[in-house]
This record gives sequence, structure tokens and C-alpha cells, in this order.
Amino acid sequence: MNHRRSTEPHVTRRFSLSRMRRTPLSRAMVRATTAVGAVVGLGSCATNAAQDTWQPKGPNAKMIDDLQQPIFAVAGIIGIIVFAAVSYAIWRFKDRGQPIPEQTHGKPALEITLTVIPALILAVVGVFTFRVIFDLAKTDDTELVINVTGQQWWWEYDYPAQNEWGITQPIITSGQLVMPVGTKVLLRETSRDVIHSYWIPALNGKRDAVPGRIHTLRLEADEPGIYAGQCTEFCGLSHANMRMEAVALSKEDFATWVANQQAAYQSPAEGTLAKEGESVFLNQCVRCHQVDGLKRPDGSLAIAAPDENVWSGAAPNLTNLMTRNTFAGAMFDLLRDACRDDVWNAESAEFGAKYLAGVDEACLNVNDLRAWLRNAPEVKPMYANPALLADTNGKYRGMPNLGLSESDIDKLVAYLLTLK
Amino acid sequence: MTMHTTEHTAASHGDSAHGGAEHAEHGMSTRGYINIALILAAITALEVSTYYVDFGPLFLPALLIMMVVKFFMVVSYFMHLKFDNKLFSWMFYAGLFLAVGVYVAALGTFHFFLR
Amino acid sequence: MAIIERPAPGTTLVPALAPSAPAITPARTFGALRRPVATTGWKSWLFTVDHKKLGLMYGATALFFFIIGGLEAVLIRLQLAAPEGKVLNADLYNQMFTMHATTMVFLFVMPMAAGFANYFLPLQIGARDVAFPRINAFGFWCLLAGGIVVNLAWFFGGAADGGWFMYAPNSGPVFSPSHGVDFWALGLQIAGIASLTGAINLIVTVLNMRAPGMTLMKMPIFTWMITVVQFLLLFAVPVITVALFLLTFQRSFDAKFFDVAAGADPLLWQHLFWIFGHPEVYILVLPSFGIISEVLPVFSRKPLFGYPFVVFSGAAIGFVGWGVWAHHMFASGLGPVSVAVFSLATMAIAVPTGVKIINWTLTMWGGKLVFTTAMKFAVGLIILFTIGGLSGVTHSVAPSDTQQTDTYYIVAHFHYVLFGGAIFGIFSGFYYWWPKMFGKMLNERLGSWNFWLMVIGMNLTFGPMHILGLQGQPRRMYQWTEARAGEGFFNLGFWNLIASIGSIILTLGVLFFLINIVVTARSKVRAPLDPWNARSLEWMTSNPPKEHNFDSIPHVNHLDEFFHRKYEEDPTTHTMREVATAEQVLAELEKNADAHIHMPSPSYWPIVLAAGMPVVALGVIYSIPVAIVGGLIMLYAIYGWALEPATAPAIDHDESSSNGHNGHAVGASHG
Amino acid sequence: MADTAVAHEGHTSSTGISNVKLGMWLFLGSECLLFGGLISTYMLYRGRVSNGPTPEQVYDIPFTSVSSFVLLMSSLTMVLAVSAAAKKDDRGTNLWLVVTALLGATFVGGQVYEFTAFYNEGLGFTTSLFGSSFYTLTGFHGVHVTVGIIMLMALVAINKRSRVPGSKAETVEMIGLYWHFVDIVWIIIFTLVYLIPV
Ligand code: HEA
Ligand code: HEA
Ligand code: HEC
Ligand code: CUA
Ligand SMILES: [Cu+2]
Repeated sequence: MNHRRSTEPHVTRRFSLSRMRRTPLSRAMVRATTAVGAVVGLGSCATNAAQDTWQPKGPNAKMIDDLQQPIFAVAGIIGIIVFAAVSYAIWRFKDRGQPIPEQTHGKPALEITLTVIPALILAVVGVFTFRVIFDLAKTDDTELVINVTGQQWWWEYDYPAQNEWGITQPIITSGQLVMPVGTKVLLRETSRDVIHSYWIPALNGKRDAVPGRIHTLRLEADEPGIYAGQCTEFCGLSHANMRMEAVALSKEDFATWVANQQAAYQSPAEGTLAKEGESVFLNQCVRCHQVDGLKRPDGSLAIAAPDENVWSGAAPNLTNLMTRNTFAGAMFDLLRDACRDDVWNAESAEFGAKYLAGVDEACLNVNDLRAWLRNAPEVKPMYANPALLADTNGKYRGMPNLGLSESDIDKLVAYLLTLK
Repeated sequence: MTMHTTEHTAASHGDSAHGGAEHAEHGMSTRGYINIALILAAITALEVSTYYVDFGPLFLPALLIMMVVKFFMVVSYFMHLKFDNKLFSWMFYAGLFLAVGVYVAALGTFHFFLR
Repeated sequence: MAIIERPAPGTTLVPALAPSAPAITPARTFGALRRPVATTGWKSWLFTVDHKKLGLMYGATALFFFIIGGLEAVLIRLQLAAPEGKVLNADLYNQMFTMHATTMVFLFVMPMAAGFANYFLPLQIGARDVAFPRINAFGFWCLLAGGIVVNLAWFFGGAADGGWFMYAPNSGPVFSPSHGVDFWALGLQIAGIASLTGAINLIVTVLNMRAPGMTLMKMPIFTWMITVVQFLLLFAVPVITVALFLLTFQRSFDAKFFDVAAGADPLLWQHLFWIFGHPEVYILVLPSFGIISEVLPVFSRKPLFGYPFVVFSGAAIGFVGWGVWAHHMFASGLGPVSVAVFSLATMAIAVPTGVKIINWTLTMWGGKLVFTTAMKFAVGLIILFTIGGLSGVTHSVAPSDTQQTDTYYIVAHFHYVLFGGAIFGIFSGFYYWWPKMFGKMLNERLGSWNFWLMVIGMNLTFGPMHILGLQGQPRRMYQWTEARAGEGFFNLGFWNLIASIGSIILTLGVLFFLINIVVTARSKVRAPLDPWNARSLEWMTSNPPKEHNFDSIPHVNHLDEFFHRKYEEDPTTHTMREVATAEQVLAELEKNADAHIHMPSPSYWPIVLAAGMPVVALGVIYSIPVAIVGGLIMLYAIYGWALEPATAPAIDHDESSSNGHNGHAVGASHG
Repeated sequence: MADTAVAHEGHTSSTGISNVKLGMWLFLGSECLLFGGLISTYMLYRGRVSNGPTPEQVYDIPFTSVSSFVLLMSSLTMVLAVSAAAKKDDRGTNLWLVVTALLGATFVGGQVYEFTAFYNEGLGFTTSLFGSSFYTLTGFHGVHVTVGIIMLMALVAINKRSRVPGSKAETVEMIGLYWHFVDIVWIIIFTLVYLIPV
């Protein structure tokens, strides 16, 4: 019973809204069920929530899990002992008309024993804890560095040039962190505004992204797949909508991904709807959103100036928007449900190819994307109301309602679909 | 110290003797206070001199020691803590040491901060 | 000087002043006001300095805020009952959990404990009042003013929305543009004055005003725990005071403290907040530990097992509690060295807490257990707090905490320790002490409903949160999404719904308590003198106690003095036999009643002084001239206060000179 | 109270010490954490000057040394006032209290001058972290001194009219404790803030 079933194919189809990867019964659970007792133990049975903390999928998370499972067990046992002792006392010493007992004031020997035992237990726990803390803090054998920046309410990833990975110029993306499997990835986290916290439960614990500081977090995934995560430090209005995913690809797939991200920009063919979309984009969007290589009609490079428009100083880089499959802080899917499930629940062997296929017109979750372009603050709470900009020198916190016409939105969607 | 309290302490508590023989009960003589003040003034002069004279590596520890000495002189003599009921010392030093402890530890964590 | 008060309660004639200055008390207090003397009617409450009245006022205020905080919680649960909840929008939700926590922590549990402490601590040590009765009154009014200021923000553009620990820089002027955080910071600052003055007052009371014979190790355990708490407050409140000042200066006067662009480090706030915040959680729970350490022995008919261990473990918790604050910052990026140190320190605190659990259990062991409602809540606390404490230990393991922090698993932990600990203790105290405070017993049948609904509701509400958290549901989310809920037995949807249903059951439980209060108030049945066969001094007086508490101050020879006056041990069988009834014990005291008992007189100044503070706060937020007006009100009050003797001369009393000591200024007796 | 202790057993203070004095010491213990927090904030931020002058550029050590010395000496005059009050020497008490208040006022005056000078050199409350934390720390201290001065003067005023409630000697002593505390806080500030370079 103690083996992993993570590669087992789907048996049941879940109802349409539920889009999570089917997750396995872990060995941790088995250990815990026996020890901790029904309620907590059963917690890792069944098809778990996306961010289950008891399903490590990489060595860092596993280190934590191996440490915590016995501790849950110890805690459970102590709890049961206390419960049993109190219950026994309730039952045994209930007032049944017995005389008032002797007024004993305690037994120091018993007292000291019962103080020393917990102290010893904790001393043991302490030793293991101590070791794991320092093991997790190791950074000297890092293989890939990715800078992660939190901003109200999305994450930006910046892959500094690292020739051994084929990254010759920095790659900037958002929402989904793409990384190679079996690789010690070091995140260097910071923030542009308030404190956020980066957390991919299957890969490691949290680390706060604090403005003005750089904190490191080690991630490593054993198998290709999508691992859900969420910002876990309260960061204002849309904290609940600040999600992210880590996408682990095989090393070859990762190289493909890198190459694609660095490919030159391809302007849509003249006369297409997408081409019209490009010019709407140049008019409306480029003041905040960068698309690398995009040129103005006069041939000059279009350089976004998000810092002039957005309080925290940046907006997602949209160069390869359609290679990710969620947007706006992973709040919305870029894929329709069916396509999404196909990618997210793919076998690890097939996953890479499916992910790299990106989003095409047939699979595009056009409703959410259109709603976003129509009126972003309505679908995601943001401080983007033009009437309330006095405190921020006229800058937005989030993406404002741009008052686009439906036809402009048509054009933009067509254009965005070309950004792959 | 006031007459009342002295009598009272003696009457009901009986442990006001730790003042040392040379001091009359809780207080000191005016002369004594002036002497303390002179010492304080001298230390202050020495402190200020560090601004002009280079003390080398001794600079920081010397300054801190002088600061602490002055601090405890005022507390012990001007504030009578040395002669007064021990309870006062407990209350005050509890706060003082707690403050030093937590704040030094907190400032310390800013330095343990490893990238 | 302002803090001069009557030194000891009930001090009789003391001709303390030099004969040259006999009439220091003007018939009119300074300014225009003759000092208040009413002992009944609303004025007797507004201007009272009686620790019992103030205790009740603290209690009533706290209960009011409990309902507010509870309703906020229920709204939170309604919002989260289903995915994509629509009851509250994001902004309101953020205000809701911030204010829920603020209200529960600062305006319910702390004042409730202050209320019990005020009422019972002097009674338990055989004193007639606290050391500084006017400062005591001032403290209460500060608390009320602070609570009002914090909540006023609801009506001035939105309440504070940064979470109860209000991390910088999210609490800064740009990220929280409404005035909510301003009201929050200033209101807590004002409420903090109540805690600080209360702490000084009660510590002095405990150290200086014990009945003869009551050595420290004969003090009732509740008094002990309250004393530990007061030390925690004494040293913790100034730390948050600093933090709040920095925040206010930043928000109102553009200081840079948390402005990252200027080079600020946001972790400064976290340190300051949690250096206060961790001692604070013990401030919240230790009074309840004290209460059930009174209740368990009474209903086990046995002394507290290992009294000295319980005392020292309380002190140890208080002490070690200062060295663990950074366990709230395991994910903040402190670096492994600090994390390791604080992780181990945190584990250490489980040891003294374990001592308490063990001693309570052993107190019951071999006893004669009577399951009144008070006792049920006490036993409930042992179990529920242990669950919460054990999840606390799983947090203390820093690497696991990085998986748990800011998820519902933490929310589960702290509601188990807070609701299962602090609140159960408080409810135990309600049932136990109600007859003492009001002379009537709360209905036990309703009490039983109250208890069981609360136990069931509490476990249904907070139990599932362990699962939610370990399944990765973060806290402080105004909505959760089906997309990440999973399915099967442990899907988030089901357990969120259960938690919400639980909170309704919990509300019903609390409602039964409120009904019980009304039913009891209407009932004509008086409580017997000693309904529980109690053990400590507060029961050695009438129900409710007279204004001066005791007719004569008892001499204390035992821990559990009252019990030992009623019972003696049979030397051969070692069983206890009753030698006197409570009535007889009381009659004995009455027989030796003190001839002259002079209680401190009411005063206008505490309430006037406190009233100046919200004015200052509003001024800081909106317009400095208003703050100056507030400052002037306060100055006037201090002036009046400083010149007013603690006790009015007899001619100010209606029954003039009935005590027969004209010319003696009792209040100024201090030597 | 002393009398009660003998006359009416049970009404004395259990420890034999006065409530007010115990309360005052507790308050001072608590104040340690208040000033500790402010000092720590300053220590963390003193070198963080993103804008405006640095500490070295504004501090005038000779000037501050003199005003620190003045404050230190006010502790001497304060203790002499306490001494006088204990001897029931009203005139002496009033005299020393007034001198103490004057010394304190000199110190505060010096601080006002210093603040103005710094401000003119470009260091405002909102200029930099150094500015904010410097003014907050020294400002809090200055407010404490000012409150002390007000208490001293008020005491002299009501003493003259013999309207001090309670024991005069103890009142003077209490104000003295407060005053000395404010002085020892400055001893620390002077060293940590002014003398130790960033
Ligand atoms: C009443 C309040 C109260 C109490 C008493 C406690 C008690 C404890 N708390 Fe808790 N805590 C809170 C209130 C409280 N806490 C709050 C409000 C928060 C969250 C704040 C926020 O983020 O909003 C919090 C958060 C919190 C955290 C931070 C979590 C995070 O945000 O990541 C941690 C981490 O270590 C922690 C640990 C502990 C520990 C170890 C104890 C220990 O004192 C518990 C000790 C008790 C026992 C262990 C049980 C009995 C013992 C035995 C039966 C003996 C045998 C036991 C062993 C050998 C293990 N608590
Ligand atoms: C002592 C402290 C205390 C208490 C008692 C409670 C009590 C409750 N708490 Fe709270 N809680 C906190 C302290 C407390 N909490 C803290 C510190 C936080 C963290 C906040 C933060 O993250 O900043 C928190 C956060 C918190 C959350 C997480 C919010 C989030 O992270 O998004 C939730 C969610 O369910 C919750 C629920 C509840 C519930 C259901 C109760 C119930 O126990 C409430 C019981 C119900 C009542 C008491 C209602 C009584 C009312 C009536 C009977 C009304 C009827 C009367 C009339 C009509 C006159 N609390
Ligand atoms: C004033 C600045 C601003 C303008 C103008 C703007 N945006 Fe945005 N946009 C943002 C910000 C900020 C976000 C991130 C919001 C979030 O996720 O919380 C964003 C997010 C997005 C995203 C999601 C990106 C991702 O990777 O998650 C898309 C797609 C998008 N914008 C498209 C557009 C288009 C198309 C236009 C022009 C019609 C446009 N935006 C104009 C600021 C702007
Ligand atoms: Cu970002 Cu929460
Ligand atoms: Cu804590």
C-alpha cells in the first residue's frame, strides 16, 4: 500500500468546474493514518485539493514532509493520551456521593517526571528540526537562477542570462514559472510594493517576497507537471486572486521553451484582424505592456512605460502570452475547460508537449479574456478606479477599465492569439 | 528618603539595612551627591574627548562602558535604587534587561539575514 | 501629582499631613465642579472608582464587542460557505477579518480579562479596592474610547483592512488609502493606555494590598495568573506603542519608517508587532488558565494539584514568551540561524504549558467531580486547548511551518487556543462567578445547552480548518475557488461548508448564553451565599459584595483559606469534615467588622481625561487644531485630578461626617 | 500609612513600600521598552540616508555635549531638591526644583535650536529614514523632558500654596525618579546617537 500511484490514469471524470490534477495517495498519509488517527490521517486520501501540503513532489518538500509526518504522529499520540486521561477522570471520579477526598497538594516526583518527558520529546524534535532548517537553506549547488518579483496581484519571473540553459538574453514572463525537472532552481524573490509570499506546496514551503530585500527559495520538481501555488502573505485587495503555478518540463522541453521565448517577434500579416489588433495594442496597451520586438508603424521599437502608469512599476510582459495557460495572477484560465484538463491532467510523459503547444484559437477561453479586456477591475478587484488616483499621483494599481469597444476587443483577441 | 517611609519600612519590613554604613539610611549626603555628579561630569568629558582623540579599537567598547557606568551611577545613587527596597530594582531591571534582550536580538536578526 | 491615590483601601483615620495644612480639600474640587458623591443612579457608574463597578463595566463592554466581533466572524463564514462567495466584496471582507480579530483580541478577550481581574483580584487577596482607584476608572474609559475610535472608522470611509497584524508596507498610506488604519492605530493606542495603567495598578495591588498572612504562595492561582499577565502587559504594551507611533507618524505626518523607496526595512514592523504579539497571546490565555485553575479544584473538591508548579509554569510561560516572537516570521526571510533559534525556543514553551495541562488533569484525578456548567467549560478547555497547543507545536517546527503558515491550519490553531482556551475559560468564569457578581445563579439547564452547542459548534467550525489548511487553503482570502478545491472526502467545498454551519451552531450557543443572562436577570431566586462550596476569599463576603468588600479583612493561613475555615481534616481517616457553614464564617467576619471604613470617592476626572483622547485622535486624523482642543481637555482634567484628594472629605458626602473623622484627609494619608 | 501599620494591622501594604513609588518604578521599567523600541528603530535606520544630509553632516558634537552636560547636572539639582524635601526644607525644595526646571528648559531650548539648525541644513522629519527616526527618538525624549518641566513648575506652584495632596516629600521624590529616568535615557541617546559614528 505504500507505493505511489501518481502515474495512475484517470478513472473518473470530474465535474466540469473541478480542474485539479488527480493526486495520489501518498506514503506519508499511510504513516499518518495509522498514527494520528482518522480525521487528520484521512486528510490526504481521496483526490486532494490543488495545494495539498502533504503531497511532496520534489526533494525540498519531501524533506519537510519527512520531518513533519512523525511530528504530526507524536502530536496526535499526545493528544490522544490527554484526551484519554481526562475522559477516564471524568468517568471514574464523577461525584457519586463519595466523601470529599484528601486535600493532597501534589506529588513533586510525578510532577517533575511529567515535565521532563515532554522536554525530552521536544529535544529530539528540535535536533531534527535544526538539521532540516539548514539543509533547506543550502544554495551553493544551485543550477538555475530565476528572479521572482511579486506585485499587486501577480508574479513576474525574470530569467537572467545563463548560457548553460541557452538563456542568452533575459526572459521575462508572468504567472507561470517554467522550470526544468530534476534541477535545483533558486528563486531570488523580491517585491515591488507590499510583502507577498511565494508558495508552491508540492515543491517547498513559503518564502516571503519583501520589497527592498532579496530572499531565496529552493525549488526542485521530480516529474514534469503543473504545480499550483498561491501568494500567502496578505497583500491587499486581490490577495485572494494572486495565484501562480510552477510548470516543470523535461530538460529538452525546457530548452524548447527557452528557445521559443527568445524567438524574434513576428508581426501579424497585413490585412488580418490581428494586424488591426496590433495597432490597437500600440495605441492602448503598450504604455503598460511590453511585447518584445513590437515596432511602431514608424519602425521604432515600442517600449512600454508601465512605471509611468502603474503605481508598482510594472505590468505583465505579454510577448509570449499564449505560451502560458493562465493569466491575471493565474486567476483565469487561458484554456477552455476541456483543453485545460487535457494539459493539466496529462501523463508526465506527454505533459511537456501538450504544455508547449500553448493556446490556440480553438482552445482559448475567450470569455474570460474578453471580460478582462472589457473591464478588468470588474472581474478582479483592483484599485484602478480613475476617480481614486489622488493618493498614487494618478497611477493605477492594477489594470484599469480602458473602455474598449467590442470591435477593438475582437481585434485585440486576434492579436493576442499571435503572441506565442 | 522621607521620614515616614523610613520609619515605616523599619517597622513593618525590617530590611532597609542594605544601605551600607556610610550612608544615612536611604540617602546620601549633599556632598556625596556632588561627588557623584563630578564623576559623571568627568566621564562625560572623557566621552566627548573620544570625538577629538582617536582611541583606536578601544573606541566603541570604551564608549559603551562609559555609557553603562553613567547609567548605573544615576540609577543607583540619584535614584536611590542601590539603597532602596530590592523590589524596585527587580521591577526596573526586569524592564531594562528585557528591553536590551529583545531589541538586541531583533536587531541581530537583521544581521543574520543571509541571502 | 496625578498618580497619588489612596494607598490602601479602607484605610481608616490617618492624620498624615502636617498639622499646619489641615484643610487641603476644597469643598469644591478644582475648577467648577463639586466632586460627585452619588452611590446609585447613572452618575454612580460614570464617575465611579469602585473596582467592582468598573469590573462589571469592563465586562459589559467586552461582551458587547464579543457580539460585534462574533457577527463579523459569522459574516466571514457566510462569505466562505460556498465558492466565489458574494456576501461581501473584497474590500469589505478585508475589513471584516481585520476588525474581527482586532475586536476579539483587543476589545473582547483583553477587557474581559481586565474585568474579571478588576472584580475578583482585590476580593481574592482580601483588599478593599485596587491601589489606584481613579487610575482604574481612567483605564476603563480609555478602553471604551479606544474601542469606539477603532470602530468609528466603519462610518468614516471604511475600517482598517490590513489584517490584525497590519504588516507594513501594506498598511501604509498608499496601500490602505482609507482612514481605517489611522483609526485603528490611534484607537489601539488609546486602549493600550488602559492596559498599561491597569497593569501598574494591579501589580501594585497584588504586591502591596494582600490581606495579612497571604504570602505570595498562598495567593489564589487566578490572582497569580493575572499578575503574570500584568507583567506581560507592562512590558509588551510599550512595544506596540512604538510600532503604532511609527505607523501613525508615517500615515499622518509622512515619516519614512516603512517607506521602502527610502530604504526602510518592512521587517522592522514585524519584529515590533510580534515582540508585542507573542506575549499578547499569553496575555489572552493566561487569565483563562487562572479561572479554570480556580474552577477545577472547587468542583473536584480537591486543591489544585501541584500549586507551585502551576504558579512557576505560568511565570515561565510569561518569561519564555518573550523569546519566541519570530516564530510568526519563519517565512519572512530571517535567515536560517534566526529561524533555528526561534524554532527551538518555541518548542521550549510547550513544556511549561504542558505542566498546566498535566496538573489540571491530576487535579481531577481522585476528586469528587461535580459537573456544573462552569466545570464543563473548564474540562472543555483542557481538551480543546491541548488540541490547539499541539498544532502550535507542529508550527514551531519551522520547516513544517513554512507549509502551514498563512493557511487555515494556523487559523485552526489559534481558534483552538483562543476559543477553546481563552473563551472557554471566560465562560467558565461567567458561570462560576455570576452569583458572586449579581447574587443570582445562571440557569444550569440553559448553561448546559450553551456549553454543548459551543463545544459542537466550535469543533465543527474550527476542526475542519485543520483540513482546509493542510489542503493548502490560504487564510485571508475573500473568495476561494472551486478550481483548486479538489474532490472526494477532503475537498475544500465540503469542509468550508461544515465550518460555516459550525459557526451558526456556535452563534446559537452564544445566544443561549445571552438568553441565560436575561432569564437570570428576570428570575427572583437569590443565589445562596456559597453556591459552589468554594475555596477562596472572594466567596467570604456577601453576593454581590458590599462596596467595601469585607466587613473585616480576614487573616489568611492557607491557600484555599475559605475552604479551610469550613472544613477540617479528620486526623485518622484523612477525610474532610465540615466544621462551619459559609454563613457562620461570614458571621464571624461581620462580628469583627472594622469600625471605620472609608472608601475612595467618585471623581469626574478619569472620564474627562479619557474623553479628551478620542478628540486628539480625530484631530490627528483630520485636523490638528482639533487635536489641540483634545489636548486642552486632557490638561484640564490632569490639573483637576492632581489637586483632588483621592477621598472626599466628609462634608462632601451626603451623610455628612457619619464616619466621624472630620478634618482628617484620609486620601492623602500616604507617607 | 506608617501609622496604620501599627494601629490597624491589615491595612498596611504587604511589602512595606509605598504604592506610588512601586507604581512609578513599574512605569519606568515599562518605559525602558518604549525607549528601547525607539532607539532600536534609530539604530537600524541611522545610516539610511537616501536623501538629505547624513548624521556626520549635521551633528554638532560640542553643542550637544554642552546641552547633555546641562541635563546631567539637572539630575544633581533634582536630587538636592529631593533631599531638601525629605528634610522638610520648603525653601530649599522650591529653589532646587526651579533650578532643575531651568536646566531642563535650557536643554529643551538647546534641542529646539538644534532641530532648527538641522532643518535649515536640509534634514526634515520626512527627508530620510535617518531624519524620521532621529526626530522621533529625540522628540519623544524632548517631550518627556517638557512634561517633566511642567510637573516641576506645577509642583513649585502648588507647593507655594501648600496644596500638595499627599506627602510632599514623596511627590518630589516621584517627580525626581521620572526626571532622572529621562536623564539616563539621554545618557544612552547621547552615546548611541551622537558619539558613535554610523
Ligand atoms: C491564546 C493564544 C495562543 C496560545 C496559548 C498559543 C500557543 C502556542 N502557539 Fe500560537 N498563535 C496564536 C495564539 C496562541 N498560540 C495566534 C493568535 C497565532 C496567529 C497569529 C496570526 O498569524 O494571526 C498563533 C500562531 C502561532 C505560530 C505562527 C504560525 C504561523 O503564522 O506560521 C506558531 C509557530 O510556532 C505558534 C506556536 C505556538 C506554540 C508552540 C504554542 C504553545 O504555547 C502551545 C503549548 C501547548 C501544548 C503543547 C499542549 C499541552 C502540552 C502537553 C500536553 C505536554 C506535552 C506536549 C508535547 C511534548 C508537545 N503559534
Ligand atoms: C479571541 C479571538 C477570536 C475569537 C473568539 C474568534 C471567533 C471566531 N472566529 Fe476568528 N479570528 C481571530 C480571533 C478570534 N476569532 C483572529 C486573531 C483572526 C485572524 C485575523 C487576521 O487574519 O487578521 C481570526 C480570523 C478568523 C477567520 C479567518 C479569516 C480569514 O483568514 O480570511 C475566520 C474564518 O472562518 C474566523 C472565524 C471565527 C468564528 C466563526 C468565530 C466564532 O467563534 C464566533 C462565534 C460567534 C459569535 C460570538 C456570535 C455571537 C453573536 C450573537 C449571538 C448575535 C446574536 C445577538 C443579537 C442579535 C443581539 N476567524
Ligand atoms: C495602466 C496600465 C495598463 C494598461 C493600459 C493595460 N494593462 Fe493589461 N495589465 C495591467 C496590469 C497592472 C496587469 C496585471 C493585473 C493583475 O494580474 O493583477 C495587467 C494584466 C493584463 C493581462 C494578463 C497578463 C498576465 O500575464 O497575467 C493581459 C492579457 C492584459 N493585461 C492585456 C491588456 C491589453 C490587451 C491592454 C490594452 C488594451 C492592456 N492590458 C492595457 C496594466 C495595464
Ligand atoms: Cu500577494 Cu498576497
Ligand atoms: Cu506566537
